[in-house]
Amino acid sequence: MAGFYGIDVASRFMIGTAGYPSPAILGEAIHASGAEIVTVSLRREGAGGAGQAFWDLIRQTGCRVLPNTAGCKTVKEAVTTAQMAREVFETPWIKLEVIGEDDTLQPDVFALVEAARVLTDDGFQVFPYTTDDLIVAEKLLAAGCEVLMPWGAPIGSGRGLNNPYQLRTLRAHFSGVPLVVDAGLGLPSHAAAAMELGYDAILLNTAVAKAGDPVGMAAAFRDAITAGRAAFEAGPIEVRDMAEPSTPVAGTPFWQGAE
Amino acid sequence: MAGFYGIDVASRFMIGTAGYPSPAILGEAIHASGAEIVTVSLRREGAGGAGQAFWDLIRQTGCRVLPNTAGCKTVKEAVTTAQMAREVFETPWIKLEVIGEDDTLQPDVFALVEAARVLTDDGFQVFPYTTDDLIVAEKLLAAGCEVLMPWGAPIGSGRGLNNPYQLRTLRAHFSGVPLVVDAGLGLPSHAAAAMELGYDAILLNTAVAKAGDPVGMAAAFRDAITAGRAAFEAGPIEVRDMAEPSTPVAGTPFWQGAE
Amino acid sequence: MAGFYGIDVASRFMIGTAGYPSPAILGEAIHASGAEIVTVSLRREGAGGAGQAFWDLIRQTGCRVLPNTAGCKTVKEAVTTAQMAREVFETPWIKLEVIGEDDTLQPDVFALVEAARVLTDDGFQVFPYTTDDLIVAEKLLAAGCEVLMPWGAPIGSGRGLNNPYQLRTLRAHFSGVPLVVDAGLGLPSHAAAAMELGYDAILLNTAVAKAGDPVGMAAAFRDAITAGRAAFEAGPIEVRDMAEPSTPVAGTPFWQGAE
Amino acid sequence: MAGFYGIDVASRFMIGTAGYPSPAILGEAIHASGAEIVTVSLRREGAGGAGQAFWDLIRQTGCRVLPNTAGCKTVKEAVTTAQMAREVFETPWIKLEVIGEDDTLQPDVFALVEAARVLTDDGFQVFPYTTDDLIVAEKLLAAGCEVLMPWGAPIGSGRGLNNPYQLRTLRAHFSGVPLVVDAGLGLPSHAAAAMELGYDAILLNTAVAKAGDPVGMAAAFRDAITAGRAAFEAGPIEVRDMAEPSTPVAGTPFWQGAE
Amino acid sequence: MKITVNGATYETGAVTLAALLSELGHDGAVVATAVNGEFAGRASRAETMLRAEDEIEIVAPMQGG
Amino acid sequence: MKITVNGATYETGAVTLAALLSELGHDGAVVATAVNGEFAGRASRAETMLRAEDEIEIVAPMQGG
Amino acid sequence: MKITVNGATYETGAVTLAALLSELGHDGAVVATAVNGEFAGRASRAETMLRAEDEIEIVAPMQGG
Amino acid sequence: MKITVNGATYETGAVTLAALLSELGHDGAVVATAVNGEFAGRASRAETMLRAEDEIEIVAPMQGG
Repeated sequence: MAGFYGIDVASRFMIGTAGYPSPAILGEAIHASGAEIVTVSLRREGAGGAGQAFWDLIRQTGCRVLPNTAGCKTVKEAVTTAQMAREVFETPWIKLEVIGEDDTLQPDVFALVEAARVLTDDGFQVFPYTTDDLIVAEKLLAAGCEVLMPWGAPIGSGRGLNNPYQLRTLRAHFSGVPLVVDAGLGLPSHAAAAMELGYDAILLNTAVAKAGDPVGMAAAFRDAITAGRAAFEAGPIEVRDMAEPSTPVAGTPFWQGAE
Repeated sequence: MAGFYGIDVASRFMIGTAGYPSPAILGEAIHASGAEIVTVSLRREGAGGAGQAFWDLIRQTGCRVLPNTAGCKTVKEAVTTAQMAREVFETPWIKLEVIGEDDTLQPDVFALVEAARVLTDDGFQVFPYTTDDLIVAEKLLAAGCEVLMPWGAPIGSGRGLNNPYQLRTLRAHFSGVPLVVDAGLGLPSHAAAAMELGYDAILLNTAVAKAGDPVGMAAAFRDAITAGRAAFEAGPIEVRDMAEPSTPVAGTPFWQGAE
Repeated sequence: MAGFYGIDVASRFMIGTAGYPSPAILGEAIHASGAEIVTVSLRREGAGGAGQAFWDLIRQTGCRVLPNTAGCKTVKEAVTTAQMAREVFETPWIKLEVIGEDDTLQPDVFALVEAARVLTDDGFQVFPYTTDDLIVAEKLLAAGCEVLMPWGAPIGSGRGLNNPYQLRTLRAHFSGVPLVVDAGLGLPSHAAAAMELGYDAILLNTAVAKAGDPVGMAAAFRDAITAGRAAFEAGPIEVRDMAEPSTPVAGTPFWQGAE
Repeated sequence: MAGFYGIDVASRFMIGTAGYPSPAILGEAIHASGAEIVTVSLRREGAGGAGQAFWDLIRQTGCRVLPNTAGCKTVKEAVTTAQMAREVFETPWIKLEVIGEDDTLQPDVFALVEAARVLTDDGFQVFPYTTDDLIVAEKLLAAGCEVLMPWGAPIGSGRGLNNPYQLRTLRAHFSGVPLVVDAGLGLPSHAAAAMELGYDAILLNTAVAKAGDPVGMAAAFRDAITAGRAAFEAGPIEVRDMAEPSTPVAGTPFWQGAE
Repeated sequence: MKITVNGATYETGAVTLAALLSELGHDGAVVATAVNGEFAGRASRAETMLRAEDEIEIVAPMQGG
Repeated sequence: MKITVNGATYETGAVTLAALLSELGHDGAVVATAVNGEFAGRASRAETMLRAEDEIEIVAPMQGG
Repeated sequence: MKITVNGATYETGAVTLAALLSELGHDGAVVATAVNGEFAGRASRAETMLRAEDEIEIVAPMQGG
Repeated sequence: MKITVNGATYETGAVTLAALLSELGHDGAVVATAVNGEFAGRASRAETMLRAEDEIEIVAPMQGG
């Protein structure tokens, strides 16, 4: 079981809800992922009331929602968006994104820490989307965050873990803190590798939503995340430079012939 | 479904039976792995008749056995060992290993191809443990092999895929041939990555048998192999150098503020 | 020619002066490196006046000195240390280090940006030792820095480039800004790779000072840095997935035999 | 000094002569490379006698020539081509290529070993272009080869070292044998990395000939190869997982402030 | 009077934020609101008087990553 | 006579391979045999006469990777 | 009076920073100084009066990376 | 008679390999030759009689990697 702000979840897969071919496929993909937490967003509502239908669909999944502040570029925007999200989604949870640059969608860690402080003081439970910077992580915890979500690679890039060393360092330093790799993964093997490092969960969207078969890919990530966690708990073998026979050598037929 | 010499199997995980803490744990690990094919060996039988108990255990698993010629260093040894295995295990299947060097347990591809020819002519169905050499692969097929088992890394090293480029090349050249990555894997993410390349199955032993919890690790590899295959079939996203927002940009609140 | 704050240098190698087996070897290593810029530090002076002899040695090299604020953990410490360094070394240049964490010696990017602003306003020319964070880089430039020195890996780790993707991204975003990879390199091939990315220079110390033969290693890095830069300017070939004959195929003897 | 069949050379860079923009640039590139050994080939001679001019150009470089059997796909072709090369170039040296597959231009190691035996018996001094297969390497030595030239990656791919682990293994096993990485390199950092592994020399062509500025790239590889060798001899530092201050900690100003 | 709703100019007769939502057909809809960049909670809408030039944001649940 | 069984010298009274297996307590056991490096199938054991110096391999199922 | 020099307690008779440097044998040496964490430039040393408890840093060039 | 030179059919009056080379203008050129896949050394060219259908290779130094 992983736990976030006192909420235990059996699934370590948090899935995004954006960019699917259809609402029906979104629903099936969420189901296939086994996720108990889905990310959602707020957008300007027009006359059509498109948001209402989407919200009904999400509620039917029975999943807990984690609203994001995607697209916000200042502390003020992020804070107000979070406040609106809390009212609409009736949850203190917020995935805090404050984007600093458009090509990489990299977090602005300065604005991020400040917004995290403001929101925590206002009673929010913040899930900060951050880099793999150790000092920034410490400041986010000092600001009251009880979860950290470092990136694997830029959002939507599908590159996997750009800096496994730094992610391993983060894990070693914050052994008690729930860590979630958020963004940049493209393949289940990327997610498994992150979990093998001891991460608590994976959050992703594009790799599933934009796959040829989103439902099949959602199941693939579900299994890979389960596998990576199980491996972490089972205690992997040490890497060796030389080979070691799996089949015992003793008693090999024609032994003398082999000498 | 994967198929080897006309036998269809639902599981793409072939598991070795050597080096487990106890027969009970071996049994549980095989069960947890979901494998339908297990590798076995022949060893000199003493007065105690240790082999008989082992054989009973394996038969109880209901798995199909794939005997190996582990430890053989010449064509002659490998051929005679294969003939003894066929009688004992009552199967034409043989995992052909002809080891050329002790530190890396690397196959001697010259002896391997010759032994494959001899055994195929004698009615065996050969699963050759080979390198990632394309030309050797062609010669093994010409010798009558209908499966290829290139190494990921030296046996028991747990290094993963030492040369993904070459494995990808093999997959591209032999699209119709069942390809199994055999040996060298240490983590489920390694197995998932091999399956994402389009390999048909994974054969491993040490990574499970020597794990802290072999049963847990067997389940981990089972799920990772399933995940990797599902991803291959689902069609992964392209890797991108730049980021791409998962949450739609249109309709972002405070849009003008974001300009 | 590379240029830093209006000073042109022919050598793209900045070398540290710490941890050599002897002052004589330090002198020879600096000479072998071809460096025109060396980093130095300030330490508490005892009765012996050890610092005076060191300073004479450095002056004899004729190199321009780049004093650092190594070991400083607050803005105040860094600023006062910089002011003392300016008086002692009679240069406005300062390699600004504000360390945030002892295991990785990772910069505290918050304190770094603030100290950079204070020092720039005080007339310093700041060389900030920073991470590969794009937004931090923008803030350092906004603070008045005209050079950026992102890390390759933690100081003294010898790991090379932990995140080439991010370093490439930095290079692409700040095409006009002198970029120096500072810290973490262990081998000349690491330095060459950084220069091939288009970086302007390399700053390192441990990989040379702690090598078996520091003088030989200094020459090795000198040549690798020259090589990497030359390759960047010469325009490397594209990486290809398939082979391409270097020797022309046309006119091959026995051509028909080859069909 | 590296030595091949009793010939000592100061330069560890062997350069190919194919595919340059012009004969003049070829000549300058050879000069810039500092190479003392260049590879050449045989092609069908037409009425124009194009080969004669090329041969004059090469002779003017004063370099020792290493003729290749590029394009040969059978033992017979390779042997006859080698015999013609010996007469034309008046050298017992032959770079033996027997290509087994057109997409990767991978050596056919079976034909390679046989051709090596035939040619050695006929008095040739064979430089076999081979894979990174340890057993094949042993057979080539047994066939009389006194040099081995494993590939880094497929010819012309510019990928660098596809399997550094296997190249390191080869180096460890054949400590007394001159080893040359031949083919597949694209950047000087690739060449430096191969030399840092302890390889004796580098043979390449495309990365220089097809660069934007072949002369500049030839110099770049020259320096990188020198650098990599010097690093191997100088004894690099160990890679560390944690940071280690280069600047001594003792005597840091404001020490208590840092506590 | 002229205000801005979700970034677009809009001529409204509504006096309060609550009235504006009705006028726009958002009665009973799951939406949140902000006035001039400040969050305006559901409870406060009836008392929130609109002024010319006000910038109103009206947002609803939408897909997100 | 002296033969070698599984690499160790062994003094046997058995005349056939089948008899040797009985003597060694392998009756009914799942084993395979080779004589001087050549496979000797189950069916042939009764007719397989032993000679001094013969090298016999008697193998059984065992764990393998 | 008792002051702290480079982190260690020190009993000095010097009244000014300049005098302290002489007392410690740093005349003419290439050193820089700070008093209670503030930089004290060379030119100011003669006028810089010491007070009990003052924390003095005296630093000189040293190897650095 | 008809022979093949470097893969192309060729009608020659030459009786020997040496004569063929002259006929083709390769006198004094740095070339090597093979007849029907077998190396034919320089010294042997004068005695090497050509036969119809012979496949001749005439090669010269060329760029190579």
